Amino acid sequence: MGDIISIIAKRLGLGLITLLVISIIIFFAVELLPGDIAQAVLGQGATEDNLAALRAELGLDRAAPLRYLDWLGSALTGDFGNSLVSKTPVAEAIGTRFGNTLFLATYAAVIAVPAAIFLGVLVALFRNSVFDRVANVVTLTSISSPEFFLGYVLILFLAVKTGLFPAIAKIDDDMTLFDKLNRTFLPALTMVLVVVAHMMRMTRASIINLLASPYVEMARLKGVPAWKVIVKHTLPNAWAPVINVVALNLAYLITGVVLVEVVFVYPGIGQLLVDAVTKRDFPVVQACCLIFAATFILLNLAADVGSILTNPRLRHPK
Amino acid sequence: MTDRTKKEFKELLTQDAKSGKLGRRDFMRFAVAAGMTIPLASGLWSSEVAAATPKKGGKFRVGVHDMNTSDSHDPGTYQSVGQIQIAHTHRSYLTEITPENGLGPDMADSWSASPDAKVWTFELNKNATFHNGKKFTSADAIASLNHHRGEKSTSGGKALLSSVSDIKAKGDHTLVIELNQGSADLPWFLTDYHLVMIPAKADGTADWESGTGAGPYEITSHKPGIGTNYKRHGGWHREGAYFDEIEMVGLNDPNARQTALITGDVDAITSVDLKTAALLGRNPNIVVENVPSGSAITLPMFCDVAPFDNLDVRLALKYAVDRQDLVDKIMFGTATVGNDYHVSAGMPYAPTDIPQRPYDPDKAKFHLKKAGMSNLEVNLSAADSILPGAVDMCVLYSEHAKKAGIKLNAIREPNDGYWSDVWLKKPWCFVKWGARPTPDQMFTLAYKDDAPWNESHWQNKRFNELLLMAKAELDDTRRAEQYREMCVLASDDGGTVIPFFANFVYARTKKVAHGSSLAASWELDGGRGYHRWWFA
Amino acid sequence: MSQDKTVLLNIKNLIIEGYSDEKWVGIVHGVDLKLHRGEVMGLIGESGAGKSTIGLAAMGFTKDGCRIGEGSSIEFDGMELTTTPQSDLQSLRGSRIAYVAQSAAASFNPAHKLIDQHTEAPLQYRIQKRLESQEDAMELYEKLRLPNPREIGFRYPHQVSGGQLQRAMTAMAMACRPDLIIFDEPTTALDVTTQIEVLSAIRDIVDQFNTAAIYITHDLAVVAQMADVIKVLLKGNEVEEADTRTMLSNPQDDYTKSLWAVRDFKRDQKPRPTEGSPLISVKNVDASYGDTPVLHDVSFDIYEGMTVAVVGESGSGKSTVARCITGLLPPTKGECLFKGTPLPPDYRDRSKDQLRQAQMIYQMADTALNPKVKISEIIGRPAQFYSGLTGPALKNRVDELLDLIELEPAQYYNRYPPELSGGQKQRIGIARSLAAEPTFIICDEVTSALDQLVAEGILRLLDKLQNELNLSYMFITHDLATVRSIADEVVVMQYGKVVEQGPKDVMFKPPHHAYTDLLLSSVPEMDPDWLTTLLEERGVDDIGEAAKANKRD
Amino acid sequence: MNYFIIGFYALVIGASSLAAFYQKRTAFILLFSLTLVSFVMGIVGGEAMLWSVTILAGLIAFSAGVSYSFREFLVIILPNDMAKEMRTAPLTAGFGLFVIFTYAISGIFAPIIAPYGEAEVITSAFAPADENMLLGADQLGRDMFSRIIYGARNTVGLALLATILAFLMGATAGLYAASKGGKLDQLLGRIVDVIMSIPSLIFSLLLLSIFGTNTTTLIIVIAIIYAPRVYRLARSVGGNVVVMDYIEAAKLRGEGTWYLIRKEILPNSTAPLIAEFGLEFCFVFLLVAGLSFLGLGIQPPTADWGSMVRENATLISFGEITPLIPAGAIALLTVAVNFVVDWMLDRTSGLKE
Repeated sequence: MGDIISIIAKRLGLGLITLLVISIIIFFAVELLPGDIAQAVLGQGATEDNLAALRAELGLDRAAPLRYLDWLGSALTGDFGNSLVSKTPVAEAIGTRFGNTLFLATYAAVIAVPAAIFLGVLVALFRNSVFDRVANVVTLTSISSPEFFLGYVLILFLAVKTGLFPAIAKIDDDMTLFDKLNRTFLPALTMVLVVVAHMMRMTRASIINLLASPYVEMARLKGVPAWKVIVKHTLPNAWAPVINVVALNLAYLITGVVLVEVVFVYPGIGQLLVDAVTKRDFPVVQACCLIFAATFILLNLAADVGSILTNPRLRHPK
Repeated sequence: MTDRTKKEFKELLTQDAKSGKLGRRDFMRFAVAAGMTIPLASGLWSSEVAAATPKKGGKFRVGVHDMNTSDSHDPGTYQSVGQIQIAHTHRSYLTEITPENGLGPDMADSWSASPDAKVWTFELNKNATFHNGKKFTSADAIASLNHHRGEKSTSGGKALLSSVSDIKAKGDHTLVIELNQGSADLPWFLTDYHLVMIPAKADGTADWESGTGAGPYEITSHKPGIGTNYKRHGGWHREGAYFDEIEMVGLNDPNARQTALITGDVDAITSVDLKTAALLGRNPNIVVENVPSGSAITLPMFCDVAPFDNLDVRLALKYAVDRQDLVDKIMFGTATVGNDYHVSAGMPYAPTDIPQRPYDPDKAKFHLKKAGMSNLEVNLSAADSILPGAVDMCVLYSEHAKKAGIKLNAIREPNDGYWSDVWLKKPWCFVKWGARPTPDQMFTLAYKDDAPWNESHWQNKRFNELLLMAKAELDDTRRAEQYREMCVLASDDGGTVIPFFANFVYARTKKVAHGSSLAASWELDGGRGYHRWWFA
Repeated sequence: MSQDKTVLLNIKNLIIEGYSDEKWVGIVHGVDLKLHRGEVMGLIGESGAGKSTIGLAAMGFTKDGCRIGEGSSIEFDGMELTTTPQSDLQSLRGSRIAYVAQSAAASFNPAHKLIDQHTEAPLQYRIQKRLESQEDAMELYEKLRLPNPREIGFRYPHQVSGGQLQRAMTAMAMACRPDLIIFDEPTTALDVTTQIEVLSAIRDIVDQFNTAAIYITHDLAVVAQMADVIKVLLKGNEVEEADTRTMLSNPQDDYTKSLWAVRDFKRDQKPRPTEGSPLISVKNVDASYGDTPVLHDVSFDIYEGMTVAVVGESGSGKSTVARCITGLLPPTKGECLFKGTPLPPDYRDRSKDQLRQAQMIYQMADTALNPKVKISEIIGRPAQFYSGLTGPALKNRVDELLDLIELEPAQYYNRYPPELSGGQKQRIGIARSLAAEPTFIICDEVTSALDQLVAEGILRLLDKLQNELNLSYMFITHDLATVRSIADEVVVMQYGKVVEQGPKDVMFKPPHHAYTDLLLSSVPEMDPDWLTTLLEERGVDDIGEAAKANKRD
Repeated sequence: MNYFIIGFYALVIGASSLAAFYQKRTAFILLFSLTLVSFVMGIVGGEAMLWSVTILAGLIAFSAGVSYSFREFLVIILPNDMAKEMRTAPLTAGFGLFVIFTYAISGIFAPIIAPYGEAEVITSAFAPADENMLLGADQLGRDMFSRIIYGARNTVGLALLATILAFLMGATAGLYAASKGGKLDQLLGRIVDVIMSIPSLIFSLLLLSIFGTNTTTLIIVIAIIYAPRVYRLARSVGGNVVVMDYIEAAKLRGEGTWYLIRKEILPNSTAPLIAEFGLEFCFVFLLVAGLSFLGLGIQPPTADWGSMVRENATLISFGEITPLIPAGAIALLTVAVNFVVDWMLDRTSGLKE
């Protein structure tokens, strides 16, 4: 176990460096964007006069590296600054929205992960049958449809035509959990459709990959029934790649859902980030990107730890 | 027309008018066209249609587009449609544009000007209060207007008040505005969405942070980019504000707005996707409002940059566009053809007798030949964020221009940063202007030789002389003539192609009712549907 | 013997076909097999003889892509397996017919404890309750002389050594007390000293429960110890069948005789040249993988034209020495000399000529040849790389090399490695190293993956080449038979140290170092009584000791 | 009950009985479940539902037929050894090849096949299909069919180029890192971590806003975003190959890194890389579509399936199928590509055993 802890510590250290590098990249990317925040805020109504005034007010007249160092200094003390546009603290702007994003991601993940693994096992069991082929075509189709399109189709059938679920996934803090789940069902389902296929295919592939191993043949020769061969003898050894794909998809559920948010008007963090980029609101862009990157890094780390924990060789050293 | 069909037509008309599909003006026109006498029609209007009197109550839910997470309550930063809708709901202005597109009182009861139109006196409404109970006084008005003035102001409304030299209080409820240059249009200017009235702080600055206003509704919760909730302001100084509560939901995706309206999640939406407006209108529970506006699409060419410095090239390009086709295809008929001068039919002093420039490829060819540029190739920049279909419009324009032998390349610019990198930078680009109440304001902003936003770099001496003369002219007839001449100049010499004026296309469910006409200044009855409309 | 007992398994005219190149190709062509209760039959043959396929067919099982042909009959205890539905066949497996695979390490599921895998079949067939079954497992472990029989079952496969795993697998096969066990080369992957323990354990338990068994192997000496009856197979056909002693003493068929004769190849031992420095000299080399030391103070010399065999069991460090010489693993201490000059420790620092002088031939020809490159290019590349040959000159050189290794140039020039047999691949590997025109070749277990006849051919070829080209060989091997036939000098290694070294004739004569003795005595001999005698000599308890000595973890 | 319904059930039941009689297990299960499903469908949805079942079954049968004949066609025209491969290909692969072939033809010969120009406005907006326009008109009155054809050229071309570029960069770097190891490997790994940690949509949004949206930048930006994924795969596949003895042999021979990658590692890493290519190809499509959703895509009036879906997406709420056509075109191609990839994978992994 000591090994795992030292691995985690090392990876977290690397993660911090990665975050630092990302913050530099994001800062200068935002700097490089044509136009600046003053122009973005004032838009068509900008004149040389009020542009200069706003720039002075926001401190944009100082050199970029200095501004970055300022930001970094306060970020290290836990203060991510104020939004340049709304002047409210970044943490405030992001807090509830990130909570919402996490809620939706969890919702989708709770449905998608078990479903994907179950289906993956099923198609591995009935490999090369009609069922497998159909699942293959369906999942490929769902992978290859743009997610906003999937969203629109779901809205058409489940909201407009039948009225089963609300089309607008606007949630409030004072809603009950059931209300929230009902309201966010369609965006969650869209995301489920987007991620299930990938995870399911990976589960199937890793299982089938192991079917040629001698211990699987041994299990068959012991008279173990086909489903048990898959569930008991193959799946436990197939976890590592599956966990990695699951982690990748979980990261996607959190970081890649801008389009779903737009389609279902869900108050998540993705929309905030796109708005912030448009307005060149650097502190918000930076904070969002770092949250996303940290999510990605942590999930990857979790996946690696998961692979270690599911590997008996590493879990039970000699 | 037989009597029977007449009768049916009358019923049909009344039906439409009652449901709000027809305004009073249209009703009268159709009625007279159907053979009714004017008094009869007028009587019918008041007896049948106007009888639908407003009722109080209910929660009005509106899906609004262009709501951003960065939207703040600072009136200096007002820019997005969402902000403008919010501003008109929780704040008030000194003057307003009436549903009939006239000028009306809001927080100012009445106003008068000195003969040179340099000194204006406004009598403020004595009953007006802010949401926190504070009485509205001239000090508040001064603080509110000064918020946009001065060296350090970052306000988008700064230019509007650039000619104001001083604002003084004469007692608690009288406001005196002095201009360094006569302007007959000042009361119109004051309807501009930036110029909201906000309470003054002790130090004389405006307290915009609290979100307190003197508007018909008071904010109960505000989540930028997500939505805002309101309750009725009990001490509002005017008639109206029929709804008990208002909920504005940010619905930026056109499909989401439409779906929300169909499924009944909201009662009204802004900006219907034009492609599907007709399909949406087929829904028996939904009314699509199609209101002509003063919002113009302009395609300004830099008159000092080749090839646009050649008048014949400009004219060729003006003849090479089939405006009606653009209106039909891009706006799905929800627009009014433009004639290359920036005064819409709904504006005061709009000229009516200037002949419409036709789509005439031969004439365009003739002008090109004259200019010696038979193989003209030009780039036209656009982005869909300016107007959905903007890029398509340029593509269509290029198809039209092809017939005149012009190679017009439609360039899709990034949505992001369009105003800072394309507008006023690229020699020919796509621009959308919000409605301005008077020709003077529009011309001063974007056509005056030294205006910072003179987007076509157009320098016409006569035009600028006329502009100055008309500004302080208090005699309407003379003013109208001056504006007519300016329009002709803009059309025949100017660098701006104005293919059409966009209509406001928004929708409501049949549960919502409104008066006989709708203001053309902003969506949802000039942004004032919240207090003008009611649940039937 | 045991002719009076009832017939348990009766296979008649067994035909098995595999699908390849769009048609069904025969693998086994009508083999008959009759096995009585309690009888052990040895199936022997080279790779491709179909012995494993027949073993699996006895369970009514064929590998994916294979099928049992028309007209075959497999009758197990009165039940015709070819027409039995799959579900019934399945319930036969594990309960009445059990299987012991070649590699226990790969055939135990790494994710489950040994005992959970053991109890799987009894629980599946509801023969025993979990605790009962576990108790039974422990008893079997004890019978099979596994250390700590009450605890070892609760370990995961990777925590247990290879020999122990093989015994645990035998225990697992016994779990339901089957009537028949198929042993598919159960000791092939083991070191000789471990092999003895496993063999004796298997023999005892089969005797004890009077279980019938089919014992599949390519090793005659092993089968001689285990089987009552031996059947010899060649390319899917039966060659002959007889009881063990008859078969050993009096083989009928020429093929069988040739199998028996294999071990005859022996060449004369060359003496060390009296003058000149050694070609390669390993001096006081220490080496380690990361922080784990592997070699301790290893020294030996290889003279021109001579063959030095480095012998040891797995983990003795013999391959690591080769890595030090080639520069893949720079030694932590000591150095390697070539004709008296020190070689740079890292191969990246060596000159092209230094690299050219020392070549290597690998054990697994499969991984040693790039499957996606043509033979002509595999052989041609070193010639092109070192000698700069191109065009027709290159082609001539490749032809010459193919001639040298006794393959027809025109036929092999444009083929790819996967299309060749194991022996042919190994020859290509030899040709590749010859293409560099080296003086010294490291042969890393070059024959251990090959059938005996093929291996013999390779050894003869290497010997011929040595004589023609005056090459020096370093032979890394665990197989003492190979050492006997080809080596001039022997270096015995254990735990990363050189235990003993000297000329071959000296080394193979007593007195030996204790470890050398253990190694030598553990090599199975063709005598059916060899195992019994050896065990008596050592005493059963000594086997446990030997097991401990071998277990390094 | 009318003749159609009677005929329908008679046909399915008869066919299943025949299959059962001739002991065709799979065929029987398929037909019999179709029978059962049709009963349920018939009860729930009435005759209309049965028609759709018939049409669907007909479509599947038709595509199976097309795939079969296309495969046989390929067997005939291809040289001997390739024909041998083809004959063993499953029908799905035949279908995939057929679709790819069709797309390639329509992409290459778009100007000849398409009845109208891709930007040519010929009628009013959303005009319904008629004998001149197979699929009706789009929002500007351009021929939908012509735009789909041109879209094959533009979208597939762009996605293909971007994917190829991503693979060139990612695979080269990955295999290089695998063969070199050490510090460089670590450094590249870190860089890849950084790029992958930034959400792709946001990253492309930033990059495209900075460098502008023309086709070249679009391709480069997409390639940069997808290269890290390819890198990871190539690195791990390469990692498995470099431990092989033949790599050791080549290293000991003194071969340079470039030779190792090109001659020894790459040929043995192609199978998983090709499989990844199929999937990445889909993802590139989706990213392009997502980007045009945010207003950064291919320049108009160039027809591009992603933008076409986007432009017409709102119509779907009214049950119009216009946006389904380009979306279907995307889905069909990705499914086809993956069918072929699956087949290739089966084939290469089969060879190994």
